[in-house]
Amino acid sequence: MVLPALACAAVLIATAALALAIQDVTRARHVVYGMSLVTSSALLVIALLALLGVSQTPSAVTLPLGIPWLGARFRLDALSAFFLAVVALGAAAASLFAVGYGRHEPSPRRVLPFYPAFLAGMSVVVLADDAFTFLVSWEFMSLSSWALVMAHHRVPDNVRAGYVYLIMASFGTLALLLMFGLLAGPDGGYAFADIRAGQLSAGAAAAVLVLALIGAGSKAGLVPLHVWLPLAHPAAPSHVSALMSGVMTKVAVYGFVRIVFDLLGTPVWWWSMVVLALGGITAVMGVLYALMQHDLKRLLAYHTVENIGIIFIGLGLALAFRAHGMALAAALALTAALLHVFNHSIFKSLLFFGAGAVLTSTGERDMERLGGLIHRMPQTAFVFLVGCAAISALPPLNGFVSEWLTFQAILLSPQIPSWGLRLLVPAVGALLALSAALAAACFVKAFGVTFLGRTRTHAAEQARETDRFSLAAMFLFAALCLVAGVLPGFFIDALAPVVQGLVGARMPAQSGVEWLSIVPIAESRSSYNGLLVFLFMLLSGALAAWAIHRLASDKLRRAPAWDCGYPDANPATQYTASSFAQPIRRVFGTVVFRAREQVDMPSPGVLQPARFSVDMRDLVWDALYAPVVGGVSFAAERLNHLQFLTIRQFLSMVFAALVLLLLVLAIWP
Amino acid sequence: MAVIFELVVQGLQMLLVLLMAPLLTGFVRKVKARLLLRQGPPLSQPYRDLARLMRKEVVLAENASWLFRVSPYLIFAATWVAASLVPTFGTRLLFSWSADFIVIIALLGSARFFLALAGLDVGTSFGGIGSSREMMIASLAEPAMIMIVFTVALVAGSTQLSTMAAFLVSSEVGLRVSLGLALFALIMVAIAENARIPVDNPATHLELTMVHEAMVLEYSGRHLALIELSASMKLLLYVSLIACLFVPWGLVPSGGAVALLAIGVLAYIAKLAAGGFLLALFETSIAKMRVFRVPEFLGAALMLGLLATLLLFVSRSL
Amino acid sequence: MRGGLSFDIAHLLAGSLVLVSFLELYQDRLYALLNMFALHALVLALSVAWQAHVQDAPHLYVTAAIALVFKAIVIPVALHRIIVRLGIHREIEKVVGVGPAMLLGMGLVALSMVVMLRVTADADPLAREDLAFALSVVLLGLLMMVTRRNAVSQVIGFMSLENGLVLAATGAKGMPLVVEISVAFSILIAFIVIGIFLFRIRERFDSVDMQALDRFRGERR
Amino acid sequence: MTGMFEPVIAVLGIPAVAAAVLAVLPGYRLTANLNVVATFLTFLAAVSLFFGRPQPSPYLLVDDLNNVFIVLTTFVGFTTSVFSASYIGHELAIGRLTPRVLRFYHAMYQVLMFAMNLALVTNNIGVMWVAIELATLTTVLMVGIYRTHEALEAAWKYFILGSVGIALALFGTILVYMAARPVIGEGLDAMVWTVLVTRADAFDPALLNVAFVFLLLGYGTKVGLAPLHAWLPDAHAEGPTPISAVLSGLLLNVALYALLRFKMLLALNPGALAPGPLMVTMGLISLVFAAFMLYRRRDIKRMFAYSSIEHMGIITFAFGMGGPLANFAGLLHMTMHSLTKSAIFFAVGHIAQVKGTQRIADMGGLTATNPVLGWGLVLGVVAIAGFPPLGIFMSEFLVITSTFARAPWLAIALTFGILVGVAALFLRLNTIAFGEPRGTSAEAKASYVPMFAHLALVFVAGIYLPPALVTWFQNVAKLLG
Repeated sequence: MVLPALACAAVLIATAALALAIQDVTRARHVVYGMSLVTSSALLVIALLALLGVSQTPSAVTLPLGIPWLGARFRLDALSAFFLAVVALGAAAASLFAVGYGRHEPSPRRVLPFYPAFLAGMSVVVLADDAFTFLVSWEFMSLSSWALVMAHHRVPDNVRAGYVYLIMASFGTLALLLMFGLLAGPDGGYAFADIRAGQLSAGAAAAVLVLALIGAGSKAGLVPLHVWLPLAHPAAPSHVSALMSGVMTKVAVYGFVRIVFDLLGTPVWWWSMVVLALGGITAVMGVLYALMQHDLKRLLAYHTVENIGIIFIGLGLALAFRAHGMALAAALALTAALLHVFNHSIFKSLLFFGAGAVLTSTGERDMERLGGLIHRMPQTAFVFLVGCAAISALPPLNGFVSEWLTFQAILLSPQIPSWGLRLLVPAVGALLALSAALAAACFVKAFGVTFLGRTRTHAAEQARETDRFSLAAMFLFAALCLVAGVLPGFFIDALAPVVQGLVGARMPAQSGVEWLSIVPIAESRSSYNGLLVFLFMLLSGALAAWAIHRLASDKLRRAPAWDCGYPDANPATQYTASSFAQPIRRVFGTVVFRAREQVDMPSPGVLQPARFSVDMRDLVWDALYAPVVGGVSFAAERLNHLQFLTIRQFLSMVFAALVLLLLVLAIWP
Repeated sequence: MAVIFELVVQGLQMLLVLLMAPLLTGFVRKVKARLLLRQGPPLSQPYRDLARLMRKEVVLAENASWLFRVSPYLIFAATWVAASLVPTFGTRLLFSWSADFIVIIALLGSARFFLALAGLDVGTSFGGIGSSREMMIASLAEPAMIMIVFTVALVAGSTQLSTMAAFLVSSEVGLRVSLGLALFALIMVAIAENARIPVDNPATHLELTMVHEAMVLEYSGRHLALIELSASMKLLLYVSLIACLFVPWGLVPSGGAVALLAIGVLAYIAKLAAGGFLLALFETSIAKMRVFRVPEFLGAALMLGLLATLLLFVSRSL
Repeated sequence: MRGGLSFDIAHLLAGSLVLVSFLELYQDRLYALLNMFALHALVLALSVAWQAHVQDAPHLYVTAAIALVFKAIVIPVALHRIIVRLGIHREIEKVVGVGPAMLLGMGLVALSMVVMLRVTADADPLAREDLAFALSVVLLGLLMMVTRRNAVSQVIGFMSLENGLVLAATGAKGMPLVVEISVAFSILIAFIVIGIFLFRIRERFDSVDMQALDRFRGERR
Repeated sequence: MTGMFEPVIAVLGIPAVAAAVLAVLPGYRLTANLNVVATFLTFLAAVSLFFGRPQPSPYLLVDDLNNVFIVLTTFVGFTTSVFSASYIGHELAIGRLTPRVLRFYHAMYQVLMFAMNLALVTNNIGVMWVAIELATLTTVLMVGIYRTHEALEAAWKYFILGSVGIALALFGTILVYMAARPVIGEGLDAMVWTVLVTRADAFDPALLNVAFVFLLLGYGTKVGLAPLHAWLPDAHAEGPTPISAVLSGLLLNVALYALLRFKMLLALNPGALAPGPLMVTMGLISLVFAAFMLYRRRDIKRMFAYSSIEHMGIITFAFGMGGPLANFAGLLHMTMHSLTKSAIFFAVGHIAQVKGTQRIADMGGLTATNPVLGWGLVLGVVAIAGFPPLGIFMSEFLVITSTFARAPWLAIALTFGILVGVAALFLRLNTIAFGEPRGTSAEAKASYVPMFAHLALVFVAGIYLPPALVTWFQNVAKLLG
């Protein structure tokens, strides 16, 4: 099973090479995206076969690559299969989208070679079975995505984004390097099998956890390691943004799960506290950042941060339950987290596709300059709306299911003996609920300001519906959002082997439950039936429509907007993104962002416009990153003087070194 | 037999909420008027309003999109489904297992989501005011609701409303601090969610103070009718929610006889009347607060809910 | 190995080499410094010759000769010429005053003694003491390069450092010819290259003062 | 003996002869090609050393350890000569070099090759010292070859610091002899590796310690370890680029090789102080120092010179840590660094010719104006920054992981230094390779073959190391202990 997957990765690499070879850009585009589409679909099939297939025994292979005396080891177990499926699905859709989207790419030469390489990197990460292969593919993934972020390098912001991204990426990788050094021990047992066999002291295990949080967390976008994400994801071409936000962050989650749940053995209870706290903070901070944005793609990127937080809350709960031997509850929490991984990869990719479509048809990413697109791009608007509803966790779509499961998991936590967790978990639950509600607000803003209302600029006037490939990709994912929402049972059952392998238990089989509803623990406790809810809503809506149109009037007249008597023709009087967020900014922003509003209103009779300005600070950057930057440049400035000494002074440095060493010898015992 | 019974109960319930909702609204108005020593409209007024609106033609703003026209039906559907899954006079609803407390909250959330979008659709400033404030209120009200769910669910050991109600009917609950806090929080949320004084004023059209009315400003005819109907269903939902969780007595247990059914219905109507009266009393005895006091109000609700949950996490007996 | 006398003479010469190094360190006029260096080379030549006699290793006489001819005569003369031709002003700009320099020198000698006396005694004492002296000469030469601003005096410092090496090499009994040749050879090259450089530098600069060179440090600020 | 026909003789002989010939031959094309041919033959001879090694004689020795270095040196020497052919052509065209100087240049190039090979294959510490000496002096002359103020100043600095280093190294060598003499007896044997190694345990430890201090500082100056590094950046920046490539790629290694030999000697002596900690300390200092120095650089060649210091620091660190993994990593890192850094300098040379300057500020958007050159540089920097799938990542992986289990804090310091360095490199790379094009850009008529050949090797090595090479390196690692 693993060999064909590797073959697909090899094909992708070959495609990258091909992209360099083919001169004619158009053909290159068709070849690259076509090949990527086919290959990733093949990967998807392989992954699904491995996940649902008859044989649950993982298949492994060792190639004579990498560390010579170790070889490059690959293994496809349930966990890898699930994440491989996520990667492949996202990749397939992105490739399909890009077949149309790529036509608008200003600098295809900088995208085409790296795109398949990026896909290959991501799919090999989840297959790697030794530290070296894992890190190589991990960093290869970062590197190729970096190249894609730098695709539009003439925009200074993108260059900066790429820079921050690369530094954070290598920072994370170095953390993982240290971590594997700890796991592998001095004589280098780098194979995951050896690591599993090995035993770690409590301190070492804790260090591993922290390093894993830094390494995987920085890639996934955990606050406060998230700073690169909202810069880099929007900078890339949209189909790549979709992959980075929807898929690459999931690969990072895979890394964390693989290390902490699989390699590290049984957890200690306080680990989960760290993970939970980080997850909660990340969720709320992410969505608050998002609310303050008016760049559509950046808003989406910040929402990725939020969802990563939700996923880590699930993982933290799973750790907590596992630490106390509550296998069933752990299974529930882990399932919730993994299901959310899948769901988020779907609707986040969908939303980025939509943003890409808007970007290509208007050339705008700034919501303040858009509006009214629902009239010009109705289909895009529709699928984007589905995505918004899904990510806002509205039933009967898929985003709700995973959040519901997470809540159910939280409700199991009072049985946990340790007090710290008992106090932390409800607080995290509150944070989760808060972030969900804020997410809804944020996406009302995103959709409302971008697609509804009146067009604000000429660019928005010119918008046209996007091409059919992009639409196909988007509709595919929109449909998936609905299917995963109304029939979650199948997906939960599909996750059973993964969860079984990690925490030694699984949720009750959902396929047995009548009416296709899902039951976390027992029906008496709680159950949810997306299908029925969906049908009811459909039914009652249709009923109402039928009744009204049949029994009452169905007459309709178009007229100017009423607007309480004083309509204003100027679109500028509409609510903008920032004005929409103003109430929430007043509530949370003053604390979280030190948001300061000031208004200078000219006194009556003075003919000059009133000014309103908001000033917000990113406290995370100010507190953590600015000092580091300052420190480094200070040290660099100081040391730089050593470049400008006279030869004599250099000689005296040599002389000093000599005397010093001789002194050492003199006092050597 | 039981299934038939439950089916009947379910069907009855769906009709009941649909029909009772305007009545409750009318009742509250009437009581308020009386408390203000006014005559007040007859109880049937809301029905008349709805009927009139239904018959009128829809006047649609020029740049209103398809979303604007679909939203009322979505809102209505979501609210109706939610309302018909809350035990009103009988615990044993046929489909109660298909959606638990959290789902009901989420359904109301989706209704709000589309209402807010509709508010933005025409692109007027008032619509914007309405939806942005609505979402701000919701962003605090929803977590508060979730905290309340946690509290009750931890006591009852389930998030199924009917199971909760059944459990709370049973005697072994006793008086609990946490439940008290939850009740208080729930009432605050209910007031906010239904755009009642002091959070919002359903009767006003004083632009700068209104939230819900500002969102529906552009609606007319049947659309407006649907939205008004869903609004009053929402009010009914919250009242019956409070009723079934905190005054569950008289609820018909599963497999009850027809006689019990009658009792249940009567009890329910009594509860509604009491709830409506109290609401009216409260509204007449308090002034509307500024919009930016609302977060503090709801923040308090959230804190109460969190406190209740924490108490339960600390000790199951509180 | 022979009796005390030879030992003492070797000692005396090596010691006086250190002394002359101190004298070099003391000078503040270029010409005087040149003379001192000549003396330094002379003493070196003597001690090497004595070593040759003691170890009856004739090839060491060659080294002595090299030292005498090149270092004691040719180089001082050449440098004298250069100074005249380039009109380098005569006094030596010091970084550290004479007094402190002397103290530092003392410290260095002490250090080299300590380091060398840690060597176990079974290595023959002659070699040991010789090494101690050689090390001090080396260190003093280095000290001179570090504390003098003037290029000529730095070159001289460098060469007295090499003298220290030669002293050590000849002290090492029966060390193959390889080393002497390489030493001489290196000094030769060193001198030639220095010459070339001084020449080129005259083309480019007006003086060989390091400060002038430093104006053309790699990256200007 | 049949030594006359030994390949090792060829390794020394060919450059010597070539030097003599090139010193007299006029004409650019002829001499350049001759230069290439000679270095290629030398390389072949070096490769043939795999198959037939001479018995260790008092003067010549070929074992696994120096075989690595010889092959590497001759190979990079060869590719650099290919690069130099096209580079020098341009320099002649724009008149920075005259034909007379060119003769001198080619002769010196061969002399340098000869000196380095000699230093590597000799079995005698005295001869090794002489050879490194010779290499230094030749490079001094070549650094000064442009005769600009900066070039002369750089050469002068290099010369002064270099000769002090030489002197210290000689003193150390003498001390080693002194230490060996009582045990081995007077005469040649006391300077012969193969003999020294067998008896090292009996040497006087105190004497060995002093010796190692001097050798560390002496040869360390050549390796470019901070704080002895001062000559290195200027020498790289002001000399002709091929020489920068050879300096970074080879000469530093040769000096390091000498250091390693003496380290082995010390390691064999129980009483002597452990050389490891000293090397680790100096390595770390160099790494961190150079990493910070990278930030304020405005001259592209000087910047990469500092990155050479950084990597020499890492290599010294690895060898200082010792143990099979770290030593293996050190060797690998050294090889990869030589290839990568010379490739980078090839790219930089062409860039400087295209842009007509070495100031980073005057370059920009290179990937847009000269894609091949620009992406070549990007690839090189990515490689030197230690990103997979390129070779340096593997060595850094091995160094860090193997260190962290033994000495966590050292590993953390190491990673810190590396990170700081990476950040600096990419900060500059962004200005050079990306953004709006800046500065002039003439067309580059250069041979990209050497650059991409090196990068291809590095790439392959990052993914796949042939077993033969691995076992060979592992033997060497064992040898180093």
